[in-house]
Amino acid sequence: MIVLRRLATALPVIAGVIVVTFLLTRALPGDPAVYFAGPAATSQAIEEIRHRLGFDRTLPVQFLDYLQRLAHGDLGTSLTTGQPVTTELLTRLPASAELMLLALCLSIAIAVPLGIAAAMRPGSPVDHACRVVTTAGVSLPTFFTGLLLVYVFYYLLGVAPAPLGRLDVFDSAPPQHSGFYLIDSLLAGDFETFRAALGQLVLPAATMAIFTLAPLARITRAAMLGALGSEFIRTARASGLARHRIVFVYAFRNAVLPVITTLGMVFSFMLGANVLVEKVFAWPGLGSYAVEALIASDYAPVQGFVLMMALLYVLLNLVIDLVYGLVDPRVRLEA
Amino acid sequence: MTATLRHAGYVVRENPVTAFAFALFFLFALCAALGPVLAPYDPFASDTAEALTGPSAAHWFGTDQLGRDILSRIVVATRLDLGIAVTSVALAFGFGTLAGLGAGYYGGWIDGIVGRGVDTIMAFPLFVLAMGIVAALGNNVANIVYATAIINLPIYARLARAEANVRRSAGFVEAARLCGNSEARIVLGQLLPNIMPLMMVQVSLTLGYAILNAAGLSFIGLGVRPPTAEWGIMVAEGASFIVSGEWWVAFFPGIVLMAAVFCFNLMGDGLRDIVDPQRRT
Amino acid sequence: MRRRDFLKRTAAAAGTAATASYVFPARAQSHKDTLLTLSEGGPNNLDVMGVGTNRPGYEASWNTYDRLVTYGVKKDADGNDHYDSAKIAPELAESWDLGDMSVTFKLRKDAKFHDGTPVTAKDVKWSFDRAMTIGGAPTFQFAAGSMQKPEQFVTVDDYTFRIDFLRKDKLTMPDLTVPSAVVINSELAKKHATDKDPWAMDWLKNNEAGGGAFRVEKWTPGQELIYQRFDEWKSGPVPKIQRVIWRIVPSAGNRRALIERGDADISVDLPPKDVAEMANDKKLTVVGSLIESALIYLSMNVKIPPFDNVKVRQAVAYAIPYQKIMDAAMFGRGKPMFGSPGEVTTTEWPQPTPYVTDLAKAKQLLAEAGLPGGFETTLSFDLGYAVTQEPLCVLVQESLAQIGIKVTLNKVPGANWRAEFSKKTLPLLANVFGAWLDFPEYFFYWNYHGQNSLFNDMSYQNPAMDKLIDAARFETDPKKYDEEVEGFITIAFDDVPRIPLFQPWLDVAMQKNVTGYRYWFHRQLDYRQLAKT
Amino acid sequence: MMDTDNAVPLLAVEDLGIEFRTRSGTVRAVDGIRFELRRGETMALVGESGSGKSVTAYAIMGILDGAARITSGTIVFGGLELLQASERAIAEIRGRELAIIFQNPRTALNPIRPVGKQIADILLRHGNVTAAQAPSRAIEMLAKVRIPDPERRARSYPFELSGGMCQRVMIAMALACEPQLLIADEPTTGLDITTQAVIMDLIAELAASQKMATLLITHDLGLASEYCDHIAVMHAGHIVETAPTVALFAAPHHPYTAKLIAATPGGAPNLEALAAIPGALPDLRRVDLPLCRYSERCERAAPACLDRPLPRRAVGEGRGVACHFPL
Repeated sequence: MIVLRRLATALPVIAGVIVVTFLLTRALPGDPAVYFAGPAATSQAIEEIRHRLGFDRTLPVQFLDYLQRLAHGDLGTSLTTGQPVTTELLTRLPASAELMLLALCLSIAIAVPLGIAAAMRPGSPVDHACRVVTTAGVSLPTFFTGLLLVYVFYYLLGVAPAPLGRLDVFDSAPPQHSGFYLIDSLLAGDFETFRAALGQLVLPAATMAIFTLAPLARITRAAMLGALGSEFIRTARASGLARHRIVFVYAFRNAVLPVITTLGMVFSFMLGANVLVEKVFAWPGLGSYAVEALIASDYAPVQGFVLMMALLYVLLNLVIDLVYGLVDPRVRLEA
Repeated sequence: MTATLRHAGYVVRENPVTAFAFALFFLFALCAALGPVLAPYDPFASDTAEALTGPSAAHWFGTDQLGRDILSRIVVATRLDLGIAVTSVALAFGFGTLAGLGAGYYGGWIDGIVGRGVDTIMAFPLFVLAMGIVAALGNNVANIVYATAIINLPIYARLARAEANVRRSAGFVEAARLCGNSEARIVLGQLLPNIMPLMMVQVSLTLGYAILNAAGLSFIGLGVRPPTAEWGIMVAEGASFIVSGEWWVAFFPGIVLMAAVFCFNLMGDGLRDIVDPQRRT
Repeated sequence: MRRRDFLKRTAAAAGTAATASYVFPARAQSHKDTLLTLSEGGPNNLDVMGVGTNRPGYEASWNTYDRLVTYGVKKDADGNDHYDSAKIAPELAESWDLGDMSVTFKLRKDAKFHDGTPVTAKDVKWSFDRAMTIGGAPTFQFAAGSMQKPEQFVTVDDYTFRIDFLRKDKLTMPDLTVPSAVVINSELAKKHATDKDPWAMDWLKNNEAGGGAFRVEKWTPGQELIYQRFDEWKSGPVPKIQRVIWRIVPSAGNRRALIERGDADISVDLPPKDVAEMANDKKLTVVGSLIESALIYLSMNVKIPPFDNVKVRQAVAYAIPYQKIMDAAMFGRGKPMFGSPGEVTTTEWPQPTPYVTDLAKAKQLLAEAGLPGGFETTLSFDLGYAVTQEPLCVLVQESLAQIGIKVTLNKVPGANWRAEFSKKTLPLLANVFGAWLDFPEYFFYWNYHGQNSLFNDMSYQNPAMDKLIDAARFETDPKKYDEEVEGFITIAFDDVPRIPLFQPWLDVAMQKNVTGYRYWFHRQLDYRQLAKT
Repeated sequence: MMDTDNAVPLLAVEDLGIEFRTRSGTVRAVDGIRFELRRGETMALVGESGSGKSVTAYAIMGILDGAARITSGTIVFGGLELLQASERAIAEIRGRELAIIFQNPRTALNPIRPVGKQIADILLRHGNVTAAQAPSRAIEMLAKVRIPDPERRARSYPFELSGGMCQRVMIAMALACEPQLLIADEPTTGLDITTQAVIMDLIAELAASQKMATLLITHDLGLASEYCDHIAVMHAGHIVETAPTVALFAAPHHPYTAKLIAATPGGAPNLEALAAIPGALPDLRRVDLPLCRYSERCERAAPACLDRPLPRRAVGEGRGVACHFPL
């Protein structure tokens, strides 16, 4: 019920997203009709193909047409790979999702303890180090971090595998269940593949994690400072509760709320950085798909990608809202 | 005013990092202002005999594929990179703040429209939206500026809206209203100056993000035209040389790019300490 | 020589990686029968006749489908295999009888498609009819060999197939060797045809229905294509490689690293710089073949002033920094097409122009044209070829600035390039053109003829030129033919609407243990002769 | 009062000084205060906000925030010198022997933890009960502070309870381990008038039944006089006067106390006497703070007040005043 109500509030936003995406891609340069017509086509043939593709109709008609196809999950066909965009996006989604989730876990695993440590001793060297390190992380262009990591760990040290996507060329993907190689390989009991997949994931995930450390560490620090300075912590201290209980059960659980809210921004960062990171690591996910399509002015994938990313983001925000509700009884009861 | 200055002095003294950021900022500002004068070589002059030489006394940061001096190109690129960032943030600031003030002060349908627009922009992962906009509008600097402005707009609109909403019925606004000031005058003359300090903090932070964004766009090929020097595109060009060991082509522009963003972020933090000592985020 | 040091260090790193290799074992050695090839892009369609099939698509089709005939083989100057355009060789057809107005093919009786169905003449007929009917590139390609009507294709019996000629055309037989002339398993294809799609375009796009030496085991568009050898293949000696994994690696740097570290067997689409360095390094076999009938060039649109003035065009031709481009953009991987000492004395195409870098002369010509102060213009190029085109254009820009011509560079992305290009509104552009069929008049027909085809990006129209081209196309007298060809080449050089710069190389890097590489006019890999020792 | 048990005070604060270091200077929030509290006794620390009474309470509890520094003095509780004791030892005492309830009970409770659990946390910490017993003991405590339907309320979150209810929960938490001293820091601030009385009565009643000493921190002299045996008046970090309640009201010796009594509605004979105290607390960051911090507001001030050490004279049984010119 709560889910439905939240979904309803997201509807106008989704509508806005669809309209914006449509307008954006209708304005994309490049004429698919010319491409489809082939190198030796006459202008008449190009017109014919344009008519067949429906590009000669008025904008509102095209929009209705677009909506109709969208309702059937049809996002058009990619020129470069010749496949339906929807299929390709869906087959590539797990690759991006696995990467982003691992990056998120990595980022949280580093940023949250860092933020807590900084909040425990504001103004201390730990605090300053936390601030400088995270700020440096968010200042590094992800594509540069990625290149740097590849250069050092693959070209120079040879400890990382080639930046060639999800698995070594001679490894075959584990039987598909979730589409996440880490999970699928474990399900299949194939530890070799698990290790290989993890090896491929480490560098791109680290690249993304470095970029998203800052917002998480900062909000953790601020929220922890806020929580630690709040009156109920004073009460807890006055009640003689043990320090770890005060920090983790009392302060941290309250501080987690703003951290969850910030995840929205972190996801925005990630979905954007994803494009650049995937390009650097030849990751067969959504981002590299979009970049390749963009370079080729292949507009259907770009449109599909932007739309999918926006929908994904709306969905993630929805999930964040729901998780927030699970943690915070106040929200839960209001809804 | 002197109190603010004294407080600023205290913050800078207390926090050497902020002082460092301000110093770095002046260095970048200098490069932006005097770029071509400071550059040791003509940033566009090719010298194929000297192509792809590593850092040396003659070329501190080495040369690129066409033998152009990388240091000179980096120095000259400062104006463009900062220019893109400053212009786009100025646009975002201007339009975002006005829209936000309007929405917060008047409420009603203005608030509705602004809110819906902002929500829609925020529904996109920002970099992806910027990508889409530049791809759609065309591959040039002006469109990078617009795209960066659009994705930064919601931050200002939301901030301004929230502040205006809170202050709408504050004493000084009521007083101005009783004095017979027009509504627009109240918004611009009373509300705007009051929210300026907070906004300035945001400006510094978004400047850093704007630089990153523009560089990211040029990295994927949505950028400025060759042979223009721009940090992002220089990293992209250098990326292909890393494998053959010519690391300097990508490394130096990347490091400078990072330093610039770093500088703005630290400065934003410093400004926040000055403007809003309570919120220690 | 820091570069050498670095490569040594990488080698050392690869050596020390032995310690680290328990983490990421190098598995390449254990796959003697498997070939791993890398390229920048992958096929978008398994059907060579499909709409908008790209070059990698030709490679997929070339190795999975057979044609009636193919070209023989010869050795090039470096001792590498090179297709022989002078010799037509059997493929599905065991023999043929070339008559005056028809050709009759005898098909192999033992040839089978991958599903075991025997290959018969009706499959050939269906395939060629398909090429005739569906329009677009295949129809056009067949027409180039004067094959324009389905009635020309006759099934005599199951193993005899005849083509009737509309007119005698020396391109008819060569045209049957091109990738488009594939023979499709018609029974299989028809099962997947629908009323709306009688030629099974949709199905064949993602599924292969051939009888070639390899069959498609798995295709992940944009990522990889895995082939398995077809052991029943009869149209030639059974390939030595059992399995081919073709990986799409968009980043040139990664392709280079993979081949240098021994993770891949063959890498194509390498930037000239990498090729030059790897060739120097001698750790890999680097085969570079000049691409026939191909040119990297600058075109000036003669309909757009001031390029309507021949003196301006000549001035530009004299202001090109040819050698600099050769060094910094091409890294020597191209054959210079400038600085010929004298008159046109050969029909060889492409051949060098008389132009050299001479800024004084360029300035003088510009002054004679009434533009002593120069002018402003835009130089456009395709982002897809940016690796060489961008430095090339930057150097041209710099050099033209010295004679007062202010050039703005315009980087046009991929598919957009074709649209921009076809509008013929670009005043100055850099581009590459390569023809499948290696005849000067064929090249000129598409590029310089007043019919103003898509590839005549100069919008050049000259009746004298047209007359010579048209005459040469159907000329039977060799002497006259030479005169005609030399004639139109001379005009092209004097009028210089297009400035030839280089004839590009087709470069392929492979491990030392890979043998049997053969250059083909379509510039794609042929796996059938490849072997790993 | 002659009971041998009471010969040694339960709590003795001696010469306590507390400073806060801030960006704009050092605030000398508490300066040389002393007072004693015996078992079962109730005492009020009364003063304007900012006078240092809450800071004193926090110092006793050992929960001053990081910016605070204790510059002098001792706090002896039940024979233990709290300022010298280990953090461990103090943590043992806090919540068990020594408890506090705060103003604004709603924010003083953890907003996302059911109140029953918050009580149980304390019970568990101080080892009186097992994990299995804790919930029912918490419910018992809720019943003890007269919360209706305690089983259900134990599962409630603070935002679901009224302010009065929350303060009852606070009291239940404070009294869970039957402490010897309860500090009530403005316990009725933020509650409506009727609830205020109910809460104060509840505290008084439970304190009496448990023979617990109570230190009431309040700005409300009327409230203090109603519930406490003794009153200590604080001004700008100094205790200016201590006295038994009745004696204090009968004859205030410090000019500030007199003004305070005059400003308290219940104690004032008529409305005209309900005079506000002129001036404000001095800025405690000042370097040139006069030795008598009231001197700048005082009608009786003389030059001596500025630079002569404040006398702390005893003026009767359990009475003291810090003034050169007492009334």
